[in-house]
Formats: sequence, structure tokens, C-alpha cells
Amino acid sequence: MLIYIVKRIGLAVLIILLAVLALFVMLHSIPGDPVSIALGPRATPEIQAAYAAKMNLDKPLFTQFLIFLGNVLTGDLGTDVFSNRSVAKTLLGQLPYTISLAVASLGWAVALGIPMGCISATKPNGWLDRITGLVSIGTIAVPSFLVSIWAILVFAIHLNIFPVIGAGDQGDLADMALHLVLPSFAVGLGWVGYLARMVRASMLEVMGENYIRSARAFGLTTQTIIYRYALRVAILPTITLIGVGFGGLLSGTVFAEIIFARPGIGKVIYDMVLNRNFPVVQGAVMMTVALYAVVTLASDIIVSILDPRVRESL
Amino acid sequence: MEALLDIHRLSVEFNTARGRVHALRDVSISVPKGKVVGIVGESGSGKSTLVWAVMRLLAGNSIVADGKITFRGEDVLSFDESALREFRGESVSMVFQDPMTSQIPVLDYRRQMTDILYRRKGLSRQEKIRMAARFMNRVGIPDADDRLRHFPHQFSGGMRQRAGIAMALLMDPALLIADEPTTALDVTMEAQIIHLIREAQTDFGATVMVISHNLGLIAELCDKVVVMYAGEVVEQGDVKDIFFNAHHPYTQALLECDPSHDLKQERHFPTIPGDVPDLHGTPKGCVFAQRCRHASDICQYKRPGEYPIAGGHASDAHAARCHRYDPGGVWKELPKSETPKASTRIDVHVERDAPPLLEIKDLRVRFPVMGRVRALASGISDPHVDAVAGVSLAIRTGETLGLVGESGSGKTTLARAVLGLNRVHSGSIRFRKEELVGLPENTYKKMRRDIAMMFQDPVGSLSPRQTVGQLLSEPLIIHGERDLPLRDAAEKLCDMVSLPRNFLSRYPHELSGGQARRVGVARALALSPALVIADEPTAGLDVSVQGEVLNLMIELQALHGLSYLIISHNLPVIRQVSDILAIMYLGRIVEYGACSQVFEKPAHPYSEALVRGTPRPDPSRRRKLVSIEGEVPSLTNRPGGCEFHPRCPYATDRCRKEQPSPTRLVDGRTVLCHFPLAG
Amino acid sequence: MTMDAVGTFRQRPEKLALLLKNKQGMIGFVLVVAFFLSALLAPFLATHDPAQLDIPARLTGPGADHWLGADQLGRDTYSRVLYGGRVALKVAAIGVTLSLVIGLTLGMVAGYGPRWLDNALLLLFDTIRSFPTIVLALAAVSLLGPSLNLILSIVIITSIPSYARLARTSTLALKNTEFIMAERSLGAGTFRILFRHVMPNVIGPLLILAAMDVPVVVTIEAGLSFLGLGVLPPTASWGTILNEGYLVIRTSPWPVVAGGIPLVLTTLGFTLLGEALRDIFDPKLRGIR
Amino acid sequence: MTQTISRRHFMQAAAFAGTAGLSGVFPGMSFAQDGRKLTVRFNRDFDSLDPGFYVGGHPNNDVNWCCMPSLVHYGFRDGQATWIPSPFVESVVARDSTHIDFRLKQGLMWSNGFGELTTDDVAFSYERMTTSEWKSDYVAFDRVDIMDRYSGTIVLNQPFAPFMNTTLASGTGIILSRKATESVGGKFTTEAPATCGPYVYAWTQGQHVKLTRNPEWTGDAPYFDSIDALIVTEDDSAALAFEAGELDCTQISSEALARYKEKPPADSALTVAGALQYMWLGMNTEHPKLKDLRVRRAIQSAVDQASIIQGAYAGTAEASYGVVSPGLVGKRDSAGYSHDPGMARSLIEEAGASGLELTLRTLNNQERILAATIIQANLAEIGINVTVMPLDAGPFWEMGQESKGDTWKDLEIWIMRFGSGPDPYEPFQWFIRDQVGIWNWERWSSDEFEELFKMGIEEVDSNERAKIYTRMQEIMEETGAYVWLTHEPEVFIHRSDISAKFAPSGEMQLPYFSRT
Repeated sequence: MLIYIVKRIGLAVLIILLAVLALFVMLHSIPGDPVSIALGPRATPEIQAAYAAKMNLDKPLFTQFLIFLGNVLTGDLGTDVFSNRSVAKTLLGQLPYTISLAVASLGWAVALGIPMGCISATKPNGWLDRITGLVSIGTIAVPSFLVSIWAILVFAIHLNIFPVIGAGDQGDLADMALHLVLPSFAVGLGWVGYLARMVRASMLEVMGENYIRSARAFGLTTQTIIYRYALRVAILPTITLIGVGFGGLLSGTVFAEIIFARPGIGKVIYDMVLNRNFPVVQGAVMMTVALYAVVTLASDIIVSILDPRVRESL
Repeated sequence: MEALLDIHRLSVEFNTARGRVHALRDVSISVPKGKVVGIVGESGSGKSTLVWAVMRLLAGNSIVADGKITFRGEDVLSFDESALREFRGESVSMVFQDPMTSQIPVLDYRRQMTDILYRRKGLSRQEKIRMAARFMNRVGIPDADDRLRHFPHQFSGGMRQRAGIAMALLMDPALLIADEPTTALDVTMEAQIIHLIREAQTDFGATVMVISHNLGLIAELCDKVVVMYAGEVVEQGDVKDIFFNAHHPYTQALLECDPSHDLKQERHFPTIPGDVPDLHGTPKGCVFAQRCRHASDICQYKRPGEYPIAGGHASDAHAARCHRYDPGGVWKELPKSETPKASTRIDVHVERDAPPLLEIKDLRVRFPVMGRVRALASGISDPHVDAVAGVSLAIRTGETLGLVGESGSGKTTLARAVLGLNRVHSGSIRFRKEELVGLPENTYKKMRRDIAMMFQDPVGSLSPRQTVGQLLSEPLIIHGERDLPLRDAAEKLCDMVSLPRNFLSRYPHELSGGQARRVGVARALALSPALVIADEPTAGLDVSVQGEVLNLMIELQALHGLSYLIISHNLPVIRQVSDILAIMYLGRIVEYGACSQVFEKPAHPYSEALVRGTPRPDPSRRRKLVSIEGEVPSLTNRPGGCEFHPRCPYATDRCRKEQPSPTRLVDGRTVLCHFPLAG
Repeated sequence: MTMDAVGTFRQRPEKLALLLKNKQGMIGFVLVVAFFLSALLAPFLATHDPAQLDIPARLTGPGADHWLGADQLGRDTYSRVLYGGRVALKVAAIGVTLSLVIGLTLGMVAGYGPRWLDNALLLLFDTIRSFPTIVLALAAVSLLGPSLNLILSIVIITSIPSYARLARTSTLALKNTEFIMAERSLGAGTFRILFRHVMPNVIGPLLILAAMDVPVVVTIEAGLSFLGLGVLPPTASWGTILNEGYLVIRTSPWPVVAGGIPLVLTTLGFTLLGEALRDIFDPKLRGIR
Repeated sequence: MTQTISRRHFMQAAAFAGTAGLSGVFPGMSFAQDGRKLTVRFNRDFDSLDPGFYVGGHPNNDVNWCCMPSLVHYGFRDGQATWIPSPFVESVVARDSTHIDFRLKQGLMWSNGFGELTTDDVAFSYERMTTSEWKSDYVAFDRVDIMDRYSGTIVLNQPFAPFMNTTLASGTGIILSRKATESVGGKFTTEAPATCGPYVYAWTQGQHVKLTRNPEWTGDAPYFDSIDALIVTEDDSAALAFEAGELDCTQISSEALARYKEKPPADSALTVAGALQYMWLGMNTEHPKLKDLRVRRAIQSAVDQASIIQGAYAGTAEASYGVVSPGLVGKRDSAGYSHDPGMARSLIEEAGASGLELTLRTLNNQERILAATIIQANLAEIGINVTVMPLDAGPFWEMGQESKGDTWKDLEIWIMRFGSGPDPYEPFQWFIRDQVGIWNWERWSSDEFEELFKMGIEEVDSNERAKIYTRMQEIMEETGAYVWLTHEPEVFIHRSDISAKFAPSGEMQLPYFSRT
């Protein structure tokens, strides 16, 4: 178990390093002078030279990478050329918003989707199953950015129930929660259907397994069989899936953050991409990669805790 | 005698996309209290459907069309959900065919067993756990307290089945149903499980119903036997009546086909020609009429009743569903054609003095068992196991060598190493004096013309998206014989293995096991090899079909002067086809010599266990004791000294300390034992 | 026909017929066919040149001339939606086909090849997958400028891992099966084994994945175009219709509705079809997407 | 709704010479603690409060005007915007064309214990600017003569008409504390080492700036106790938020403006801050494809300005006929060409240029893309095939600069928009000969133009200036390299009970806001 986790963490670190390398290569293969790209048109040659020296852009590419890597490892993601602030500090300030949005979206999707899937699976082709089937396919079919747009129209303008922009007053938890409602609705909606269908299919498959038949042959109650046995197994691929699908969820948060004018990593990336503020873009992409790596790592570890077979593989 | 369970005229049908399948027809069986009833039949006989019908756990597309199931006088078919749960939980229990898939993989045994005990509301959790541990101990699992925390995948196959039996016995059931309880297990384990079920039956006073295709197991275990064929009961009666006085032509044929039935080395196997009928329609006459040696006109159109046979052994009525026994019937014996069983023993010429065709010396094949990181972390310097640990053997032209061993003994690895499919660690493989080890693939490829392999799974060893025609011509294409009219060649191969030519356009999944096996044989022989390696040639085949394949192989051997290396765990088959026998245990050959000698007087205790361990279809020769205990150890954990010593009934201190070296006996056999039993 | 141990009947009926019997599959099939036809026949179905400006007709609602209204430049929304379907079809067809072919090949190589190669490729797949698509696309577009080809490349690069992993898993499972062993024992070369024996058995699930991948790809294109990082004007794509429509959403909701609905229907169609195919051919595949 | 949109003829040339008739007073009643709260929107996050190092030409004036001193602010006189003495001074008087006398109020304290605001701080701040990234605003500045602790004189090295309006009143006229600035090494970004103003700020990156009353402030009190400025980059989101009641004041897009003009939300008012932007379609006169004047003239006649104003700006932008914005001296009322596709076609045929393929570069925002799409369609009508290439800010702003790679050679046509201060001098400086390859991407030059430019700087008579600047625009137009497009107005929507004050450059002057 410990070996599994250590190995899995090693893998995650390796992936992050590779992603950093990929990003570095990508950023350095842009046509154009990185200094003038970074500083914009009005910088004087002296400032450009100073910047180049500061960012080590005057050194060979490989040296630059090593310096860059060293900085990344020590938590230094560079300096925002515009505000002169530490990129890491900037991003860490934004991270909680992205995480809270992702968690809220996933949270309500899980809270709704998994029971929906279970209920459908217990009586396949019953009326309840048909309704949840319709609902889930409907939610899957509407891309999250469309949901965002439509949600704003309906909820914020016509009904005027929920706040439309921003993340709410810092420190005012109720206000912040209220500001989470629409974005997390938009990001999570597709996941409700996705999870419901996933759990349903998974449950149906597990319900056909021999051990479910043996459990029935031992006279266990339907409750025990469904919730203690079938769900216990059927949830495993769902957890893995949530981990893997977290990347897609992050993409969804990018849209939600832009449309709802919420602070967060996605919004930072979008704004900074448009401003060509590369140190921040670079740092933010690294942070999403790391975030994703951490989430998949967590999901794998959870699965390995729940599934003794996985623990001993790898 | 009081019947605990009474099945009366039960008919079960399945709705499928291609119409309704009549899986069970008019089945009446009574299970007397305190007895062991065996239900025997080949695949498609409906024996499993019967069990699930009794448990009321049939698949959703099934319909109980007719009949009644009575348990202790109560109508099982009318139970509501809670009555049904009580029936399943308290009264009946099951031991399943495949313990791996029938035990939930993510819960430990403690949880699984306490869950089963949920009906015992009076017991505290601690008491339930203690009870579970007691039962684990009872079925021969030591350190039960500790073992209860284990998950199914952490147990070996035999242990899992023991645990399965413990779970089944936990609620002290009145009726224990065992569905093919030993099919997934090796011979030595099979014997132990049979023993365990018999003990359980006597100790707990349970009534037992055993489902199996294994006649030996039925003979060893049962008091009463029901023979099923194509959804019907064709004959039932006391075990002795069935085995010594079989009346139904199917029962007779089945018993004849069982290779362990005949102890002589015949080199010819009886068979039942034809296939199980399609159950989509109801056959008008007797279900067995199409394949019956004795079938008369009446058998084709009139369904026989179940007629009592006089002079049965026990109070249980002996009856057969055959027109021959209709007291008022009009059945007439047809003029007998030549019985196919006429002894046509084929002799193969073996060149005794010629140099061996294949000679293996000191062969070692190693596998990594874990990643380097894990090994490092666990402090294991050499994370490898020897799957084959220094094996030497030789096969001459025209000779058949039988390689026997339980799963994990390394026999398949050995065979694959010969073909270069597994990397050899050390040792030598010489074919026609040419060294094969270390040969580059392009040189090896030329040798492949002369060495062919037949794989274990008849259907699974055929590339699923290729037609039979493509499969048969592929060896020719690979070896550059493109000029040959491939179609003709494929047709010729079809003829050779007596497969109809129109099969050339079929896909593997459209073939029955026997047909697929014939394609496998044809493919192996396409390039006229000198040596054929056959891995479990009869695995997955019903006994009635096994014979056909073996007969074909033997005929072809005589015709082409082939040598065979046959790998099998099925001793009766090996006994009949082999000249030389090699018995493997943990990657080493423990006994090597003439087949007849080994069978008559096994020299190694392990050989003895195998030879004696095979259940015989002879209810009068039931074994009292199991000869060896335990299971094949893991390769990662080889015992010191003689590797067989933990299971050897004769083991001494020397065996525990000193590793034996191969000893040559006077009759020419080689044995890996300090104290050979013979010679 | 064989009967298995638990008493059900394993069947191999005509699967296409089953698809048509499956109500959801049928709806999906119809929607997908409609998507293909409308995109292919756009020049015949359209009432206007999608790039034709008509400023006086700016933001008119649905009517006899403009069936779905007109956008802020007076272009006919109905015709633009049809032509937008062509962009979606192009992205879907090229993106999915190329990622399937490349993913399949890499996956088979990873699964069948030596362990080190497998590990290296797996690492590569995991690395690619750790970039959220939109984030990667944002970064790439900012570096290289928006274009359809760039979107396609990103779609392909980010989809390859799921195809490759699926192909790898299946190949790995096949690698030690007896029929592959049998081919090897006959002396069949690696190339022959991979493309004649492995590929036909691996490709099925990938095709199902491809069907379920189409909406994802189409949505990525639409999303990027919505952010103004997609196709170049005057090309109409559903995303640009949404993008331009969002600007005027309060004045005229028609472009946002008209650009959104085909996206929803296409997603719905391919999802339903893909799921039906999966349920019929390979129920174990759930969760590939 | 009270429609306060009116064409404010913003400045007269005389504004410079006059003395201020009124000075800025914040509208607050002293310390009425009744929780007056305002929520407004910033359309970008802020990068730097240091006037020497503003980034990207968009100063964060909104915050600086709340928290930092300056000598003059924008204000209104006779309904017209001009500079007014700020609440930080007793007086500001332009003595002559090169001397400006000022006297600071006493007792205005810098935060963090950096003492009182003094003349020395003024001198420090302005001198510092001459070596900063924004030194171009200070080319005419010579020195500050310190009279005493509170009074001094700004001395210019030449008469420079726009100095008050384009320099002192704008974001680059902000005054810093010498001690505080030196204590942090001479420059800072978002954390000012010392502030002095009616408000103090707290910034949460990407989210909002909170302005609260400065307890140490002894000057006029502003009306609002606290102002929450939400950072919302998207105009559409901001408009939605305004409608949902989450904002009291926000700048809006032209599309929203059109909608609100048509159907205003309840209790709201629109205010035009200014229209000092000028947008045109530029052409590279040196590019082989565009060397022929006839081709350029054809393009001038082919582009349908009215469609662009309607299609891309919903009719809310003003038609442009040159680089001088509405309300400024020298603004033209018509162009020397008109929309005439027929003539354009014949010009193209004459030049033998049919089938021409051009690349149109533009910034990647929706309105510009729409404008580009219309131009694309217009040019297609005369047989020119245009590929639109949207670019992000970085590559866009450097594409014509010779010092930033070779793109300038490939540059064909592009949509460009510059902003200016409230003086007509400003736009012309970018098109002189010295600017070829810097900001004069059209790459032409004319001796007459150079001559006129010099005359324009020194001329103070507004009629003369008007003549000079009109002629200069004609010269530009005659090169054929310019198709005048629009002047985009900067329009705000706010609650109608709020009295909102804006700088003509489009920023909110928050301390002057009040609720009626």
C-alpha cells in the first residue's frame, strides 16, 4: 500500500515535471522575441535588457530551463512583469476560488448524480429510470458554457435570484456561497447526468456479477446487496472517472470564471493570455497541471483504499 | 424415504432474441433427506438451470412454464420476497463453481461472513466473528482469526473454495447445493474438496445436491445420481445402478467415453457422434435419438416416458427415459451395425535407437514477479521466479511424451519456451541436433515449420476476426508458400480433420469446441511438422467430444509419423496416449519414465498422489482418505530441502533439509526423491 | 448457441437491428444523420450566402426572409447555422479520425512493444492528459494565433491519450492470449500480428469512443470560438455565432438560441448513438469518456 | 430617465490661458456616517499605481485620484470639461505660457508616517517623470522652483499648449511622497508606500478594490463612505450585473448602449465621458501590393463607414473624418472621399489590381472583428480578397515596429485605434517622419506635415490651430493610407440618483461622485 502510494506520487511528480518541460518548450518556440512579447511595445531598450537579464533570457535555452526548473521546485513561479508581484503569490490567491468552484460543482453533481444512478439501476426501465435517463442525457447534451449563458439569462436577469458576477465579499461566507450557486450549477450540470449514467451502467454491470447472485443466494436483503455490495464495487470506476474527468471540469471552470467574472485560475489564464503576460500564464498552466495531478492522485489513492486488488498491483 | 426437496415436472424456458429456448423440460427429481444427490450432464444439459430454478435466481428472461418445487412441503415457487430470503438464508446454501467471481472482491471474509449471519439477531458482532473463525477452521483454514481479514484475491483457489464452503455451512442449511464445486481446481485439491463436502454432509447431517460433469466426482460422492441431457432427465437411480447397470443409451455412452473408465492403454477412445440438439424447438421424439446407437423409428417421433427399471439397488427407484424399457412399448432392436468401438489400435513406429528429435537439457525459464522498485523496497535482491527450473527431457520421432502437473507446475511455460515464446534463461533446447536457444527470430522462423503448437483453448486460440479459411491458409502465407492454391490447401486440411468444407467461411465463435479444436489440429499440421506440442488438447471439451479429438490426433500421428509433446492435467487421457510420462512439480520434473510403469507403480510420492488422487467412476472404490494435503506452494516461496516435503506423507528430516538429486531407477525411470516408492 | 453456467443465453443476434430497436439509439442515429446531411447539403439548404451582409436587417427576428433571424451584421442566422455545421463536421471528422488512427497505432505499439516503450508512452499520454484541454488551447492560441488548424491540432493531441490508452489496454489483454501466441508460434511477424490480428479486435471500442468523442470535439471548437479564439471571419461556426450572439443577447436572443440548439442536438445525437452502440457491442466500455 | 448624453465641446484652446474660476471640491457633507456605499466596476485589474511605470498605456487613474494628490483634476466650467484646481491645492495659476504657480493646502498628511505633503514632493514627482517610461508626457517640463514648503512654480522649457490637460490632469500628473518612494527603492507597483487622499484602498487581486474613507484625511470629505470597485473585464457581464442591481455604475459596450438608449433599465442614466478614441483602417504605403495610390484610394471608397458604425457599433459611435476627436480643435466634419463602390472598382481595374489578396490584421475583440468582417465584405465587392487575422495585444502592438521583428514588412492593412488626451496636438505626433517604423506604420512622410506639426505645438490661437490640424488631416488622407472609421464614445451607465463625474479620458472620478 505504502509502496503503491509512493510510486504513484513519484509518477505524479514525473508527470508534472514533463508538463513543465513541455510548457517551457512551447513558450520558447513562439515566433518573436520573448522580451518584447513580455514587456509590450513601450518598453525602452534598457528596460528590455534588464528584464532579459533578470529572466535569464540571455542565457542558453537549456540553462534557462534548469534555472526555471530550480525555481519551480522551490515554489518560485517567476515574477509578473506587469505588477512585479510574485506569480506564485498571485496564483495562490486565485486558487481557492477555482478549487471552491470545482468542489462545489462536483459536490452537488455527486450528491445528485450518484443517487440518481443508483435509483435508476435498482429498477431498470422503470418510470423513475426513464425520468432520470431523460434528465441525465439532457444535462450531458448542453455544454457548460451554454449553461452559463442561459443560466445568467434566466436566473440572474429574469428571476434575479442569484448574483451574476464576482465571488462575493471575502469573509462573508453566505455571500460567497450565494455567488457560487450559478457558476457551480453551470459547471456541475453536465456532470450530474454523466455521473448518473456512469453509476447506473456500472451498477447494472455489477448487479450481473456472480457475487451479487451469491449474495442473493445467501439470502441477504436487497438493501445490503445494492448499497453495501453493488455500490461498493460500482463506485470504484466512478471515482477513477472523476479523477480523470477533473481536467474537463477545470476546462468548465475556465468558461464559468470568464462568463461569471469570477476570480480564479482559469480567468487569470484567459486574461493573461490576452495581455500576453507569459510568466503568469506559465505559472497558471503549471498550477492547473499540478492540481489535476493531485486530484487524479487522490482518486487513485481512494480507489486503492477501497479496492484491495488495486493496492497490490503496480 | 422422506424427500427434502421435490421437483415435479419442472419446465423452464428462456426468451431470447432468436425465440424461446426450452432449457428444462418435464424434470422430476426428488432429493431424499440426508442423502447426496448428484446431477450429471454435459454442457447444455440444463443442470445449472435446474439449480438456479430451485434457488429462484433464474435470469430475468426466464419463465417457469410448468411444474412445482416443494421444499419441506412448502411451495418454493409461491414464496414472497421475505419467505424467499429466509429460504435462501436459512434452509438452502450454495457452494459455487468459481469462488473467484462469486465472492465479492472488495470485502474481506470477516465482513462477508458476518453479513451472511445478519439473520442471527441474537448474536453480537464478536460472537459472529468467532463463529466465522470457527467455520474457517472447520474447513481446514488455519489461523482463521487472521485469515478472516483477508480478501478473496489473497487466497489461493483451493482456499477460496474452502472459504466458500465455510460460508455455505455458516447458517447450518438443511440443503447444500454444490455447483461444479471442483471444476476450477486441480486434482489434489479436488480430492480434498470432495472429502470436505462428504465430511460436512456427515457432520452436519445436511442433504447435498452436487452438480457436475465429472463422473468420477459423482461416483465418489453421491448416493443417488440423476443424468441429464438436453434439458431432460434421461436416467436416475442409485449411484450403483447408474454406474454398474446403466440402461439409457446416453448414460452408457457417457460412461464409456470417460477415459478413466478404462484402465487399459487403448489408444482409441469411444465417442458419441453428433451434437446436442437445438433447444429452440421441442424435439418431437427422444432428445437423444439423433445420436443414439439403438434408436428405432419410434424414438424419432414419440417422446419416451420415464420407465422404472426393475432390480434397483436401493429404495430409490431406478428409471430411464427410453422406449426400450417401455413395458408396453413397440421398440425393436435394430440390426446392429459394426460397433465403432471395435478395437482399431494403431501402432506407431518409434525409432528407439535414433537420436532424439527434441532434446531439452537443464532448461531454466525465469519470470520477474515484481517491479524493481517494489523489490528494492521489500529488500528482495532477485525479484524472479524459476517457472521452469532445470528440466531435461527427450522425444524421439514418432514418440508421445506426456507432461503432467498441476497448475503452476511450469508445463505450459516449458512448452512455450520450446517455441521461443518465452525467453530462456539457461539450458539448451536441441531440435534435430540444432540449438534453438538464442536463435534469432528469422532463423527460428524456419524451425517453426517443423514444430507446431496446439493451444489450450480451442476457440480462444483462433484469431477471432479471421475465417476458418484464412486461419488455415495463414501458416502457408507466413512461410511464403503463396504460390500454392491456398483455397485448395485449406480444403485439403479440412478434409484431413473431417471438417465440412463449408466451414471455411465461418468465424471461430460460430464453431463448437470440438470443431474449433479440429481447426487447431489442422492449423498445427498445415506445414507438415515433425513435432506437435499440444497444450491440454482436451480442455474445455465435453467427454463425448474429447474422444474424437484424441482419436484424430492419434490417427494423424500414425499417418505422418509425428512426435507429440502433450501437456495435460488430465491423467486418464495422458495415460492412454503417452509413451513416456514426465511429472512436473514446481518447475522440476519429479518423475520421468515409461508411461505404463509410472501408472502401475509410481515412484515419487507426488506421482502416487496424482495417480491415486483421480476420482474413478466407480462407486464401489471410494477412497477413505485424501493422500496428500495442502496445495502447490507459490513459486516465490519454494520450500527448502525437497520441495515436495510439506505435502509428502512420507517426508523425513532428510527431506526437509536436503534437496534430492535425480535418481535413476533400475527400470530406467528417473525420480527426484530421496526415498523412491518403487524400483 | 451455448448456454453458460448461470442459466442465461448468450446471444449474437444481428446487432444493427438491435440498434434500430433501441429507442435512444434510434433517436441518436436520426440526429447524427441529420447533422451529417445538413452539413453536407448546406449549400442547397441555405437560403442566403452566410457571409452576405445586410446591415438594415440587423438583429431582425425570425421571419419569412430570415427564418431564424439575422445577426448584428444582418447575416442570415439559419444559413450561418447550416454552414457552422460544416465547420463542426470538419473538426469532428478530421479531429476524431486522426486521433483515432494515431491513438490506435500508439496504443498498439505501447501494448505490444517492450515494457520500457510502454512506460514511456504511458507517461507521455498522462502528461498530455494533465493539461486541461481549454487551458492548453488558450495557451496555444495566444502563442500561435487563432485558426481552425490549430484547434484541430489541439483536439487531436488532447484526444490521442484516451484512444491510445484504450487501444493499449485491449492490446495488453490480447498480447498474452492464445491466439496471439498461436500466431507467434507460426512465425507471424510483429507487423502482421498487430495489423491483422490485434487491430480488428481492438478497433471496435475505439470506434464507439470516437462516436462519443464527436460532441466533445465539437464543443471544444465551439467553446474556443465562443472565446474568440476559433475560426476566422467570415467563416461561420456555432461558436462564433454564439460569440457574436452573446454580445447582443439582450437585444436579440435568436443567434444564441439558434447557435446553441444545433450544438445541443449534435451532442445529444452522438451521445445517444455512442451509448447505444456501447451498450450493444461492449457494455464494459462505460467510462471511456 | 434623465438622458445626460450631450455633445460636450470639451475644450477650447483658450482653456489654457485662463485662470481657474472654480476649484474642485469633494461633495461630501463632513463625516455623515450613514453607511453610504457605492459599487462600481473597473474593467481591468490594476497593475501599477506608480505614474512612472504605468503599463500598457492605461493608467489606473480611478484609484490614484482617490488616494493620491495631484495639482489639477478634470472638471467642468460653463458645462465644458477642462482642468480645475484639485482639492489638494489652495490655487493653481498659469502665470504665462511657461510658468505655472501653485500653492498646496496645509496639513495633508501622507500615510504610514511619511509626513506632510510638500512642494518638495511635487518637485520630486515631476522630475522623476522625466526619466520614467512616460517621459514623453514631460518633454516640455523643465523644473519646479520651490518657493516654500507649500508653494512653487512649474517651469516649462517651451510653450506647450496641452501641458495642463494632457499631463498634469491625467494619470501622469500624480504626486508621490519623496521619502516614501525612496524608502522602497524609487519605484513600486500596486502597493503604494504612502498615500494621501480622501480614500485608502485595499486590493484583492482579480476581484475588487475597496475604497474606504481615509481617517487621516483633513481635506474635503467625499460623499461615499466606501466604494467597492469590482473588477469585471467583460463589458457584457458588467452590463448584466448592472441590470441585476449588483453595480451602481459601469462603462458599457456600444451594443449595450444601443439597447439602453432604446430601452433603458429603470432608474438609470447614461453619461458619455468622452470620445477621444480615433479608429482607422491603415495601409502600408510601401507594401508592393499597396504601392499604387489608386489601390489605396479604391479601398478608401470601398469601405462603408456607415455599415461599420451600424453593424459593429450599433450606431453609437461617431463617424470619424480624421484623427482629431469630437470636441477638439481641428475636428473635421467630412472626408475627402465617399463610399462609392463603383468608383472603387474602376480604380482597381485601372490599377490592374483585381483579384488582390490582402491580410487584414486587427486586435481580437468582438467589435473590431465585426468591423473587419464588414471591411472584408466591402472589399470583396471590388474584387479584393481579404483574410482577417485577429491578434492578441502583444503581437498586435508590435507588428509595425521595426525594432520588434520583421512583421512590418509584411504588414498590409490593419484596423488601428489610438486614444488621445483632450488636445489635438497629441494624435499628430505619431505620424511624423521620425515615427516611420515606430508608430507611423503607414510609412509615409511629408515635409509640409513636419512643418505644420511644429507650428501646431507653438500656436495658441485656436482658429489657427484648427486650420493647421485640418490641413494635416487632409495630408494624411491624401496618402490614401487612411480610411477613417469611428470615434468610439466612452459611455457609462449609472443609477439615476447618482451624480457621476468622469474624466474625458474615460475614467471615473470617484471622490466627486454623490447621491442626490
